[in-house]
Amino acid sequence: MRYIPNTDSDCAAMLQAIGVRSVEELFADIPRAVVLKRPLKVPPALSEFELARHMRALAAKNADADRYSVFLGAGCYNHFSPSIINHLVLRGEFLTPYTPYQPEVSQGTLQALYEYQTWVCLLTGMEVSNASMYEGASATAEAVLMAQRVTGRNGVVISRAVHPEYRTVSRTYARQLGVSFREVPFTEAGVTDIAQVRKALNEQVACLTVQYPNFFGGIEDLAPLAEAAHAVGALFVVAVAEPVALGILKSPGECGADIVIGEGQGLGTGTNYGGPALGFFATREKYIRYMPGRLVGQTVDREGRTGYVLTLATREQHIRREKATSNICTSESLIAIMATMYMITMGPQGMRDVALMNLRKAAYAKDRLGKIRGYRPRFDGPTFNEFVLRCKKKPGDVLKKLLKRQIIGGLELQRFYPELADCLLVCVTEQNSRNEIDALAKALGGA
Amino acid sequence: MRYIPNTDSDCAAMLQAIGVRSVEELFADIPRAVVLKRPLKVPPALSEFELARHMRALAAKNADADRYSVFLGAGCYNHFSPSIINHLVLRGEFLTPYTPYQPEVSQGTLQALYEYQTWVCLLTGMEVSNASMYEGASATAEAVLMAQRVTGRNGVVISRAVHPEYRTVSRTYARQLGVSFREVPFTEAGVTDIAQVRKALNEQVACLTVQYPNFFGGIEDLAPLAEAAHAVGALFVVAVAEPVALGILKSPGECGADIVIGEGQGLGTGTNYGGPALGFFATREKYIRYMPGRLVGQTVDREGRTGYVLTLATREQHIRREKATSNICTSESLIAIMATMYMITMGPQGMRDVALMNLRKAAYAKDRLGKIRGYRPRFDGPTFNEFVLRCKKKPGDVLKKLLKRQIIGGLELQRFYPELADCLLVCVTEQNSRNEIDALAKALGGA
Amino acid sequence: MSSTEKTVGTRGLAFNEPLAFEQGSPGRIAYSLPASDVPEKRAEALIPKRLLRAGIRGLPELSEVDVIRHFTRISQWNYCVDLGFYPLGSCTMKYNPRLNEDMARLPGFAKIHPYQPEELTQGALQLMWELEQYLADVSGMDRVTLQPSAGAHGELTGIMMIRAYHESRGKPRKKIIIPDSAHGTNPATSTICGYGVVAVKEGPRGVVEPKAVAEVMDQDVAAIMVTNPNTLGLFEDHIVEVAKIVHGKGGQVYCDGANLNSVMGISRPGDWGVDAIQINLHKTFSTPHGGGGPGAGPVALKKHLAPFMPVPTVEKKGPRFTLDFKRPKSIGKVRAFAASFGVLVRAYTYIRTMGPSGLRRAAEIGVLNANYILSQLRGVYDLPYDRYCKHECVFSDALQSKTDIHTLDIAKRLMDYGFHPPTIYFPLIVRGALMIEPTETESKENVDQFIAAMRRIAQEAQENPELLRHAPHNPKVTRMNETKAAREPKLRWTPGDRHAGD
Amino acid sequence: MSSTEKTVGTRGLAFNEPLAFEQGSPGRIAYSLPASDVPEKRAEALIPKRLLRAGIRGLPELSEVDVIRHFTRISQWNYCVDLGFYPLGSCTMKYNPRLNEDMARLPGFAKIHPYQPEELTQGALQLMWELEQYLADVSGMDRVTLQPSAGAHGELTGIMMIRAYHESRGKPRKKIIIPDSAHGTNPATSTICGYGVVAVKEGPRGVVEPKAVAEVMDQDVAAIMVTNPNTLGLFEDHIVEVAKIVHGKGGQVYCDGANLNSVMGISRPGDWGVDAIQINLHKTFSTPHGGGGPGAGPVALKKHLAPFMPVPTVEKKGPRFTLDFKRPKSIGKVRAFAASFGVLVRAYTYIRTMGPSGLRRAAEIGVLNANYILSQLRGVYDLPYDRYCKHECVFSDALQSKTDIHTLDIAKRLMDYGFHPPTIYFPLIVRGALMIEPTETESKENVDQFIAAMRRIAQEAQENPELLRHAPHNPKVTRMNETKAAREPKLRWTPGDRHAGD
Ligand SMILES: Cc1ncc(COP(=O)(O)O)c(C=O)c1O
Ligand SMILES: Cc1ncc(COP(=O)(O)O)c(C=O)c1O
Repeated sequence: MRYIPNTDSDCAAMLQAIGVRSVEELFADIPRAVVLKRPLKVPPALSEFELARHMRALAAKNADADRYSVFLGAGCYNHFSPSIINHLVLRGEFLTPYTPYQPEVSQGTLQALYEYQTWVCLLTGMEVSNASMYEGASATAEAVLMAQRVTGRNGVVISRAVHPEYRTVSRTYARQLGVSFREVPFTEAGVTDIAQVRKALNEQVACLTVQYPNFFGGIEDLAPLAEAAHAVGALFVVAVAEPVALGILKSPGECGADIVIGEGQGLGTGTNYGGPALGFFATREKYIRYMPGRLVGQTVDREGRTGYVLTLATREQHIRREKATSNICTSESLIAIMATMYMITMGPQGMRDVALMNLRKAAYAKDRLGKIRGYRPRFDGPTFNEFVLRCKKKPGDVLKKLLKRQIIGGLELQRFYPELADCLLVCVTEQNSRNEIDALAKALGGA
Repeated sequence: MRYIPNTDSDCAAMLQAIGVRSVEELFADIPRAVVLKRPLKVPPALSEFELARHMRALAAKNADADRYSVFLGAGCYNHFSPSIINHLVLRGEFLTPYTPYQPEVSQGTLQALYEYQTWVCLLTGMEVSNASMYEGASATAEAVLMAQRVTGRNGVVISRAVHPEYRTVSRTYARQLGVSFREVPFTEAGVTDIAQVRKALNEQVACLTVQYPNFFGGIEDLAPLAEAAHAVGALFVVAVAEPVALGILKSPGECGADIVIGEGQGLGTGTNYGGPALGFFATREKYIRYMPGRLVGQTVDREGRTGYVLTLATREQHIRREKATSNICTSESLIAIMATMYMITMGPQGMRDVALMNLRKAAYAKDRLGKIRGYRPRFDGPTFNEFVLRCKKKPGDVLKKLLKRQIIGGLELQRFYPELADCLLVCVTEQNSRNEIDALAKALGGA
Repeated sequence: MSSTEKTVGTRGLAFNEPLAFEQGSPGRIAYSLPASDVPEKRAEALIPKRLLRAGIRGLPELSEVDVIRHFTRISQWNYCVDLGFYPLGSCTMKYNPRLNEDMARLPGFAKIHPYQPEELTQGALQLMWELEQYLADVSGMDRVTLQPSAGAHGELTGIMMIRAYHESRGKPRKKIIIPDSAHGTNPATSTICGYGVVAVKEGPRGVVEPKAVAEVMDQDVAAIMVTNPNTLGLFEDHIVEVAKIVHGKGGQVYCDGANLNSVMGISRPGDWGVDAIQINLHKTFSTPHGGGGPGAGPVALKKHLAPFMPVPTVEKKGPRFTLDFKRPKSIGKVRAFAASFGVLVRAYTYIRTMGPSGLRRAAEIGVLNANYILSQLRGVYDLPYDRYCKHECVFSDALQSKTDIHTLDIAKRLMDYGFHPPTIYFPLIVRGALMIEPTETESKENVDQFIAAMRRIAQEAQENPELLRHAPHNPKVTRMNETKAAREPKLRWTPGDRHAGD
Repeated sequence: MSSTEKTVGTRGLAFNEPLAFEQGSPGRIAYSLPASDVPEKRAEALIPKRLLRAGIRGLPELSEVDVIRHFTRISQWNYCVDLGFYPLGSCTMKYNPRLNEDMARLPGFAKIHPYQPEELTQGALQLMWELEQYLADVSGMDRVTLQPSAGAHGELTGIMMIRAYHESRGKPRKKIIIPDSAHGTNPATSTICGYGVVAVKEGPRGVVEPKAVAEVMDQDVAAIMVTNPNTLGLFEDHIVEVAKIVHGKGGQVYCDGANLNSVMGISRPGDWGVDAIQINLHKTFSTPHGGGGPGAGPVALKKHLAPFMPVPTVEKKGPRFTLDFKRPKSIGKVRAFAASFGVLVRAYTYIRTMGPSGLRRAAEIGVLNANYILSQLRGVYDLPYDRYCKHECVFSDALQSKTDIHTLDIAKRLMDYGFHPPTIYFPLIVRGALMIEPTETESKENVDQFIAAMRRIAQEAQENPELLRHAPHNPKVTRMNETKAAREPKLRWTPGDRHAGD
């Protein structure tokens, strides 16, 4: 077995040194009754190239974006990842260390995560960021729990234009802590209904949560929402599932957000059937001690050289145990580092360019598709790289027909919004060429 | 341009420091008449992902071994390369240094090449190896030139069972130095005709060159050939185009070879349409100073620590100029390092196993195909992983029919041997499953 | 450091590298994008101006080679499994096979979207379904949810399901029993799930005694969270009895499966009476830790908990695989989409590489290596629980603290010798703990080198304690001022910061 | 080294690592192969026993993680472009784009066989055909053979073709004129091609004077081999006249194109009167050097030399690409198969990434960087030819040798500062040469850091020469005993060697 170096004679020498005759003796403390008497029911070992062949065959059963035109977003975005990211992240020095508990021999990871925290702040307009969370939905849930800790209140007002899975996960996390949720509807512009928000807000509310851009691609006007939340002493929580949008959209921090969380898989990592992903979590300095997750801080060594350490661990489970701000331990360092590579590769100009390109392509598509008989945009507000398309025909049937042309045309909204059962959510990124969009339009015209 | 960091303002600052107003001034020494007045005729720049798409489309026009069953060898072997090799060789520390002229900061490359020289000796049974040559054919040519230097003679006797391209390249290299070639035929066993060899040898002959296993996959009996060469004072040169065979075959060194050269692309690098490849070159200690190419030697630093340097450079062009043993400079270090990774990954057991597997699969195929009506092995001697198959039908037509089943069935020998115009050279490696062989057999039966 | 001369650790050329934010030049670029193939409308034409920003101020402007160098240089400041022995206890720093990385990058796995129709993701679903079967058999359980993103996330999911189970039977109950050798995630998880924590002490043999559990077990206790093998590296040999006691009062047994690697193929939590267990794929199943994730923490369950699994589950209907969202008793979801799929691909690849006997052998050799270290350092370092261990052995600095040398000094000195330190000061019940987990992917020679270094350090502690107090000497930086870091938190670069390199 | 503290170079943890051959344990494995699916005949049943060996004695037996660690550790002992500035003159150590590596690894390029039928390699042939067009235009020539595997191999091929050309016109002639600033490969190539070498000296401006050429040019001279821009970094501004003189006597002009990078898009060898030139793709076109290859050295030709190109050439017939072997005047072949194809894929990718203006800008900025260094070190180091340079500038140690500090000391000291040394002691015509080629992929900041280091070293040469004589101090090893290496050559490990680490 190529992953297990010790040979029989190595083992024999070790057994002798230990003073036992067999490895079994080392397991003598396991009660006989619970010793497994048969081999595991796992297929026999495959050699490297048999296995690679098997995996290629398995992978070929999935329709990948190299072979299909994909217009799916909805919280998982198919952005281009520059080649260097994959090369750099495959360096064993990034791939194979543990969480940087020993700073002297972990400065690479630590500096990269410090850089990560920095750009998250710059992007979101916030003051502090942790070193990553699992992904966007659970980060949203953690934001709710943090708001509860900060305010001591149990109510949550959340927009129905927040990703349905983010809402589900928030409920799943929060219900055992007595948090109650109130959902507010969206308008015909495809954004959160601020009048309804105002009605829902009161002095029992810990936070108001919206998504930016929202699940329909709509661009919420954050400032008045922030004002409304702050008016009742609630925190304003903004979820960003598509951070590429922040290349051109005003930062949530500038609009009054108290906590910004989101999802960073689109920044260099790819879709990967939804994971691994990257939860980010940023807030204002005054709330640092309420934050979940790891924090990297800058300091100096005994000789005065700048360096980085994990810090403020007194918030965390391994120090505070049941009083910790969260139970999170392993998070998504490597994905955070990949996203850092992405952000540094793109720079301010690249982030602006890619955001603009998404905006323009989606606008082109919205315009093009909306002119086809039997299709029109469902909402009339501004959108980023996604929009809702109402179909005369059954959306499910439309999608099936598109599949025949190797086009995955979007998401049936019926799955999450019965009232939008006649709608598709269509996403267009910089990876969708105009030809693809035109092919989609043509296919829809014929479908 | 992402590969060129200096911005216009960087350039302006530098121009000012230099004291010129424009970059053009730095080119003022180029006579006006020969300054190019138009842009280069090269297509406009493509962004990374447009280019990747273009390249994928271009690559898709080639039939690769993931999609086709390939039974081609003939000097370029489709062996499996363990995943770790690609990962390790992509480390910038191996990929992006120059030839290790500065040993203090090149110990990684130097130690790896010292290890390379070591396994080449162990594999071939020789005493010294250089640090690599371009590829097998030119290494064969360099062996001829070296034999000429050692013996002061101008005749070369070479077997017709040596790879036709190795023979062509040897002639191309050697003709301007007055070397004359005599080719000796092969027998019905598919090996060099030793009686003819003996006739061809005389005191004007610098070397006898054979291939092992030979171009037909046949396994030459080296010892008597060595004896014959030595009897007239000629060097015995053995070319090894398929070093995997040396996992089970007696080493040429043990059989009396004076120079062993060959091709190492099969050891971890892959086929790559024939290149980059890896020429290896090994000989006896007494001939070191006649050897072409770089040599790495072990030594110590000023503090007594073991380390490695390029050594015996007085043979080389950069010191000896027109009196050098060769003009070679850049060779194939990285491919040599990949092959070293391969050899160390395989170890003695792996090399034996993979060699046996090639032997057995090819034997199975030879047996299976030889029983099909209209096909039989052309020669009756033992073979390694290749064999010559005589076809009743026109080999070209047979191959064309196989292509329809995604099978590339072998090489038409007519291309190199008019007398074998009814033959195919078929290669079977560990990458060809029995199913593939059976499918080939079935297709031949029907073809 | 002349004394480390013939060991693995030494010094060599390293590169200073400031923060990326402190580098670059306006207008420099490292990215490329195609020219626009659609009308180049101004952003203001599509989005109200008040919602737009000028740009992301502060992001650096570098070229591609600058980015490559930045990350290549800083990467070299890291210790990692690919460079050497990493005996971090409880973290199972085994070798992370490169093949797994290749497989996870196949376009058919990497470039697929979670909302693609099921008929276009049959390969992904099949992989998940098969992985569930494998993990169920390894753990001896009935079902497995693949959704959680790490060990602690699995704990959370498991305890939520237990809570839902109790709720379905009337009330959620109030408390969870946790032995005090437990990892911090266990009590933290309990709190998030709305439970109080009842601590039980391990007995003198380092394991939980049935009596102690019986004393605190009552109808208010929802579950016990027991780590087995535990964080002392010991097998909880009363686990079957403990489970009976807990079950007897209607409680559930949750096992923290972080250490499953040492019993895999030998004994199964399901057979011990465990109702739910998370499996850290980034430990037992070789997926890389990546400096702190991604991981995955599937939870294996007994049948009675299955109705509460998060949605979707993967089901097989004839030859077809589907996602099942219609599970009325489900707790809901603990993350968006199905799972940390890329991590699952790696773990699947690992299992198919190892096969049944390989998995078992991994457990055996890991345990053998740990016991070998235990036997060779016994007497050199204090061994609070001197029994055969499982995946790890736990020493303390009791012998060295006599000369005022502490676990931290020993840990830092190991770096000079070219080793990563063990887990230190955990578990909390051992004062000055040194928790050493070698894993099965280390050869006897590596383990011997580590043992030799540990012995020399023990000697140095006596002969030259200053050397240890000032360790490490070989890495690029030495001990960090952690107090300053916590007192004056500097958690990000801000435009205007001085160059950190100065 | 306190004096290098605020520079790029410093020290950090490094790992000792013996030879692979000194490691391992019998029976340990790092490979895997499938179980045999064909009859497992014994080798003796298929091959006479006397032709068989027992095994390859001496190969080490390691596990996969051992192999990973071995190569990861030793790799860290290397300096490389990915880590820093590598101003090795004439070697053009520009950034090697990672995208090129990805493209070369596409299965449709990497997993194809050279003898596949043409209809199954149309993509490969198209790539080669297009690359030939690009290189022909960059060089201003008519045809290009892609076959040679490196620069020197290209020289060989070029001179062989020139010889064949002369032979076709009667006789091969006898001599080749070579300026004495030429690279060693030029005279060595001439010898292998059966030519004697006639040296010409550069004039006082560092370039070949027409007069000098006219003096030696006669009917016995087959060609001149001229490097332009030359190894002093200077443009041979009499090249047109020189070419006329040579052509006047029936000779050919061969250009060593190793430095083509600095005139690409600006001026073309074909327009200078050059008949043949090799193009080092691993220099000008960014393919990685890999510690000494693989490279590729296509040779671009004027029409009259085309009949002599090695076979096969790539031709386009309508929409189809074919290999042409039927070239009766061909010199034959200089390697098996068509070319170092994988290198061609990388160069092609680079050209398509750069486009016409990118290629030109690469030349311009490389030249700008070189002249900037020249201007900033003028006076600090001796500058034998003080003119605007092209890709590189050449200094000497004349100023420093007064305090007995030599080029070698300066070179080694640069390592401490985190830089690779320049090419040293070449070209031979400059005593103690320091040949500095920055390339276009270095930013002004990097170049400034290098200049600062060079200035400090000049200062150290005066103030603390011992520091330089004992340099380098930061790398894992210091100066090597090269005499011992040459006097007692130890060129391989043999079973029985002591461990090198001892
Ligand atoms: C015993 C134990 N439980 C739980 C965890 C938490 O696992 P994770 O970091 O994957 O969340 C760990 C990780 O260190 C552990 O060692
Ligand atoms: C001027 C010059 N000519 C020729 C060569 C030889 O090129 P290669 O190493 O590719 O064979 C070099 C390489 O250093 C060179 O600098």
